[in-house]
Amino acid sequence: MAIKSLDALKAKQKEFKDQVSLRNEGTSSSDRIEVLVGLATCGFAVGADDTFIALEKKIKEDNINAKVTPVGCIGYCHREPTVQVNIPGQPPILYGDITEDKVTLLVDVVLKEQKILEEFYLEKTFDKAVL
Amino acid sequence: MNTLNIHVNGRPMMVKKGITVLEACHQAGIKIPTLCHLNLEEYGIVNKVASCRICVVEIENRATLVPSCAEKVYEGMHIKSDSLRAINARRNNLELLLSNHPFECLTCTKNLTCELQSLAEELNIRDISFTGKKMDYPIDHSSEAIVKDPNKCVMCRRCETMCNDVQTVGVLSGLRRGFDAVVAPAFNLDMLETSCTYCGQCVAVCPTGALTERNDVPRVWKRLSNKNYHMVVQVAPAVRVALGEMFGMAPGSISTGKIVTALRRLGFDAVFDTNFGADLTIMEEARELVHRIEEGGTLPMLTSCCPAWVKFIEHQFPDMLDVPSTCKSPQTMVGAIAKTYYAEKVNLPSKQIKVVSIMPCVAKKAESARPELSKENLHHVDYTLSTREFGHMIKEAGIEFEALPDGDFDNILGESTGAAAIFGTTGGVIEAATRTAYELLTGDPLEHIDFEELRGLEGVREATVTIGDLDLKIGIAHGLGNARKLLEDIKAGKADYHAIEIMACPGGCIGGGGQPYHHGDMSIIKARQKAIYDIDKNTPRRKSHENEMVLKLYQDYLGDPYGEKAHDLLHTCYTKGERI
Amino acid sequence: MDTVVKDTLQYRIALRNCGLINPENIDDYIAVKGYEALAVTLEQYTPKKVINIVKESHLRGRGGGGFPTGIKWELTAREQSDEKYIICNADEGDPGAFMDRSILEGDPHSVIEAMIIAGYAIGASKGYVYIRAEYPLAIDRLETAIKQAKSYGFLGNNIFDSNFSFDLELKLGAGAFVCGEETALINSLQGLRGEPTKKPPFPSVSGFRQKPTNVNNVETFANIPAIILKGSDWFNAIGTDHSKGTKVFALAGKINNVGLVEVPMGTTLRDIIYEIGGGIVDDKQFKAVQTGGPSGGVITEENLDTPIDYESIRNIGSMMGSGGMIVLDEDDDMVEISKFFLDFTQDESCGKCTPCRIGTKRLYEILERLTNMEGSPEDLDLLEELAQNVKDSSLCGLGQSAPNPILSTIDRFREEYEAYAYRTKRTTYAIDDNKCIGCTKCSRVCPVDCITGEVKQVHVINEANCIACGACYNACPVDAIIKP
Amino acid sequence: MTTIDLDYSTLDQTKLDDLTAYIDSLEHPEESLIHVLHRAQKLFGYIPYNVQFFVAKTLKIGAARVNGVVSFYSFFNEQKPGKYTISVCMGTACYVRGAEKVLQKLLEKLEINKGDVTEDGLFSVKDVRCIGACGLAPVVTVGEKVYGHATEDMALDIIDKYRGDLDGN
Repeated sequence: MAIKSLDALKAKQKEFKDQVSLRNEGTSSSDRIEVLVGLATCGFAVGADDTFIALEKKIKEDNINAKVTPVGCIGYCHREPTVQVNIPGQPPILYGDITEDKVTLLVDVVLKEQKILEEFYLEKTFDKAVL
Repeated sequence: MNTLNIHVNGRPMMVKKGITVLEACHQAGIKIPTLCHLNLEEYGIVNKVASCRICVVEIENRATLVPSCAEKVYEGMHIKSDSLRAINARRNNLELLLSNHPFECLTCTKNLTCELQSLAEELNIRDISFTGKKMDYPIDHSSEAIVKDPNKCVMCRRCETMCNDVQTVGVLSGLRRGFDAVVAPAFNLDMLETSCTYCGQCVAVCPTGALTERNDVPRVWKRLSNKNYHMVVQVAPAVRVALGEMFGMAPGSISTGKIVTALRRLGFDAVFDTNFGADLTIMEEARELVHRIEEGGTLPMLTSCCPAWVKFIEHQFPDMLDVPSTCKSPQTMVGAIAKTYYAEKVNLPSKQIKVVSIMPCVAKKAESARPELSKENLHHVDYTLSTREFGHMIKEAGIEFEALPDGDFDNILGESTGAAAIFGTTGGVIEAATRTAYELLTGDPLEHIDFEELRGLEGVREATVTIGDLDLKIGIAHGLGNARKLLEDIKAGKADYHAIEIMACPGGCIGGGGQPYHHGDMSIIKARQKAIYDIDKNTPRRKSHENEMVLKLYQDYLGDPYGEKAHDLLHTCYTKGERI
Repeated sequence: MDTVVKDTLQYRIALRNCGLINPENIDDYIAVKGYEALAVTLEQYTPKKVINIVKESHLRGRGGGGFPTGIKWELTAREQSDEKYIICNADEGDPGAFMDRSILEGDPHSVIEAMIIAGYAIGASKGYVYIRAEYPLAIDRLETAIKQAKSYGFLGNNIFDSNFSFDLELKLGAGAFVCGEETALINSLQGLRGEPTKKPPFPSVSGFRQKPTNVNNVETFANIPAIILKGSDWFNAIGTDHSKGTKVFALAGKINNVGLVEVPMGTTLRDIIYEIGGGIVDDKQFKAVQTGGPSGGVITEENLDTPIDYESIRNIGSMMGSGGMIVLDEDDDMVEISKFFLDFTQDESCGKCTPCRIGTKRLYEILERLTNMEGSPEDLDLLEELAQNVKDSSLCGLGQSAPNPILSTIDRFREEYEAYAYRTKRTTYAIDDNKCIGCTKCSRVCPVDCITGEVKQVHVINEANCIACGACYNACPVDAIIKP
Repeated sequence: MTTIDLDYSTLDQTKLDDLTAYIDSLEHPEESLIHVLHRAQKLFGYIPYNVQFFVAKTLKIGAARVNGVVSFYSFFNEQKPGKYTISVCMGTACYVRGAEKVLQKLLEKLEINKGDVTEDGLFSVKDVRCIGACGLAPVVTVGEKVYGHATEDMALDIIDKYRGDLDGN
């Protein structure tokens, strides 16, 4: 389905309004949680792919209304694997060092209890150009 | 605007648009040393890799130095050729090259003709600041024609340009990278194992001793010293118009008589002329052409005098081996006749006769060694020397070449016509064949002997010669890249020539890989060519079939031209090769 | 947890989507206004207008050269030719730089979009991404992205119903650093040895297949969609007088927060290293930061407060390069560091020109002589003279910048070179008499038993047997061991 | 006919067919030499001389040109690599964190030079340019497996581990 005009493109953009606002500010009209997992070379090198699989499994098992999305590298090589947890109504939070074995902890504490996991909390040190 | 205003070392000057900084400096009376640069513009060959960094100069407002050979002038350019920075860089780069070069000048084939050596002298190199690892590759002595010593390579890439762009043989390529980079055949194979044609154009342009012809002079001296052998020598048409250059004579000086005298003084028992073989070749080749035209044989017919070209078609177009004429080359014809007919005349067994050829060519060395160019296990030709090697023998013997009186070739295999003389230049063989074919086909005497339309230096030429009611279509190519174009046209059915002449070297044999180095000076090639046509013009007989000694040879010994005995002795066959 | 997004030093333009969108889903990109710049370009702008926007943004080549991108586009646009090409240089080769890979892995569509815009601007209908074969994941994601862009009609014929058509292909490199140089890259694209050729002629006049060709680097392209949508004024507001926008750096070495950072031009190294990078590992002493990879140099403490842009970084003796930033601490030996870089460049030299082929080898050999304690003071002069010549007379950027690591370190740390040249550099550990308390810990861990001393007496290292393993150094509780 | 083996008839015919089909599918075969070589290396694991010769023949270009390209690019192997290729990252980040020592330890233990294969054909060791795992510097990889924060001791363990792997098989 080719997109042939600026208007058609903008219409398409609108479909993802929630997704963008959830990732940027943590607001969404839905209450579904989204977890972004950094899956670039640096992440793969320390098992981010295992983290990703474990997250999907755990979320399914625990029947949580959440979606796991693979993304690129956010630049925090020293704390890979990194994940960003976007809970509707809360600011998005980055966690580092989330290897496979930390997945249960992350899901239980952050997704279920909606608490912050201090030990793995990563301070976001950048601002970005919003187009 | 065809002129530009520039400054060279502060001096304003007006120069032609499109010239290089090197040329501009030259016009300003400034000499800038070069090494990798090679300009054969009239052949369309310019080696402008700008890799040696010897010719660097400073250009105002340019952060780094600039290679003058490859940089074009522009309006308002300020060139500083004599800045300390440029001078230091040139010396520094030359020292770097020398730090990776074997110091074998005394015994190097290129001693005193080496461009690197001259440069070291010119730039006053006395100490080399750098020491370190040097290249250490085995020397390739595998072939009969060319010796490759990679340790003397300066990576100017001239040979690669010749082998790939000009000759399209594609044997040489840069291999590896960095300090280990070297120009070599695939997988660093020995030359013998490749499809090298031994055309010697790489040798002709190599600035150092990295690529040289195999030195056969010691073997010849050895045989000359052995009185058990009857030493026969022959001289190719292109040698006589170039050898003089090695003795300070002007390019294009004709030194046939001096050559004969020199050869006698060196101790040869019989001094023959390859031109005799050339006339003999025409007797066979013109008939073969007429035969192919009249009997519906394979057309076009390609000439087969040039061994590099023969090797080229064997390896590059192995499915087209029915197109070249089956005639042997003039040098091997002379060798074959010397060891049979002449041997009978002087009442000597063939094996007691040793034939030496003086050739403008490197590939002739390899040709002489081909097994099929022999009879009863004796090669027709035993030793082949290049023009350069011959010159060195004369020098070694202390002969003052310029002062020699003229001598005459020995009888039997010494007489030749003007048609044979022009074998030495592109277009010559086919002109000679046309002169004879004309009379063969029409039965009428040929009035206009000079076929101007077949002459010149253009890479590919074509002409139509009207012979009776036949329009004989002729194609000519010199340089193997041009030959490839013609062959591809034939293969594609696009060419409807009757006959094609191909010579591997640019200009033909006058520009051969074994000639005195012309260092890319086209005026030298032109002077040699003019001399060739002068010899033709001044020879009383100018058609091969009028050569009385050749006619006598048929009468006494061979029987009919293109007949059975002639086939046995004067024709050959070709072998399919691989392209490696 | 009051402020999650604080007032940050980093500002991300090129990396704006990295880590925030699914790179394998084009809709994720469209959601953040992906391909809108392309739509606007094709529907509203003439090629000339696009070039003007880029020119006015003052965006400069992020591959290291810093050449104004808009002018490069204009030079290629003004050539008359039946075919022109856009090439994306993704042959990131600096040891220690990986920003291009991260962009391609995290946000491939932004590069594709920019290439289409560039194609429209200069009149090219074909583009190539020349990418390192060592980046399989980036290759995968680019391939997926190209397929998706085709299915949405962003690549192919009549894009956005304009008459403009553009196609994109991936071309793999094969492990040659020199192919980052654009003429070498073009040769490699044509299936040849990646040897550079002399400029001029520039690729804008005669490049790929002898046609006008525009080559830009990944990070440069990644800036384009943002510039088109937000305008050149927005971009001009970021950065310094002569260098606008941001620069991505790959921060590595002896630093706590190793990673990718993107900061406005003009940020100081101190901020990058200490604020963003979290300072030096184990709180060791900062010694220098190496920037620009094998083409660059070192920057020392005294220049840490210089706002970094293309010019200032050159003035303090280094290079922007592609953005590798390696932090060195007190333990690093600067002569060894230059040797490391020269080993790299002499290995990566294509071998074409004399100064680079033989010169870098000789430079490396001199450094090897020095570090093997076989050098002499004359070697230092030779080193400097040769380095200057290689810089002056090499054919391409690789050779011209290969000596920079030497020239820069010899300028800042001459005493380290001299210690080798005069052979006064200690190669073994020693014990500080004043600090040693005679605890015997060092002698107990020494694997070759070369430390002797009575309990509570000053210990001594027998230098002849010391293998410089450093075990004693780590064991000493009072810092009495002196490093070589 | 030559001192080195260029005979490609001994190679796996299906792989050669694959390569030929790939070449036939290319719009600009000669220009795509590097891609053809990538394909060849994927098929054969490395690019021995006879494969290079086959490529030259199929592309109708000189073998020297092919060999010139293969030997220029470090990604292409002309020698058969070991069963396990141990790669040590030599990015600057890894270097300053001691990658050189790890590399030397590996070479010393296996008694080979960089790029060579152990006599038993098990291991080859090479240095590679930055693989982008700078956060884990120094990094060693064996196939897909990444070992971060590598030390000399770890290098020895890696060798033992893969030797053991083989014993287990």
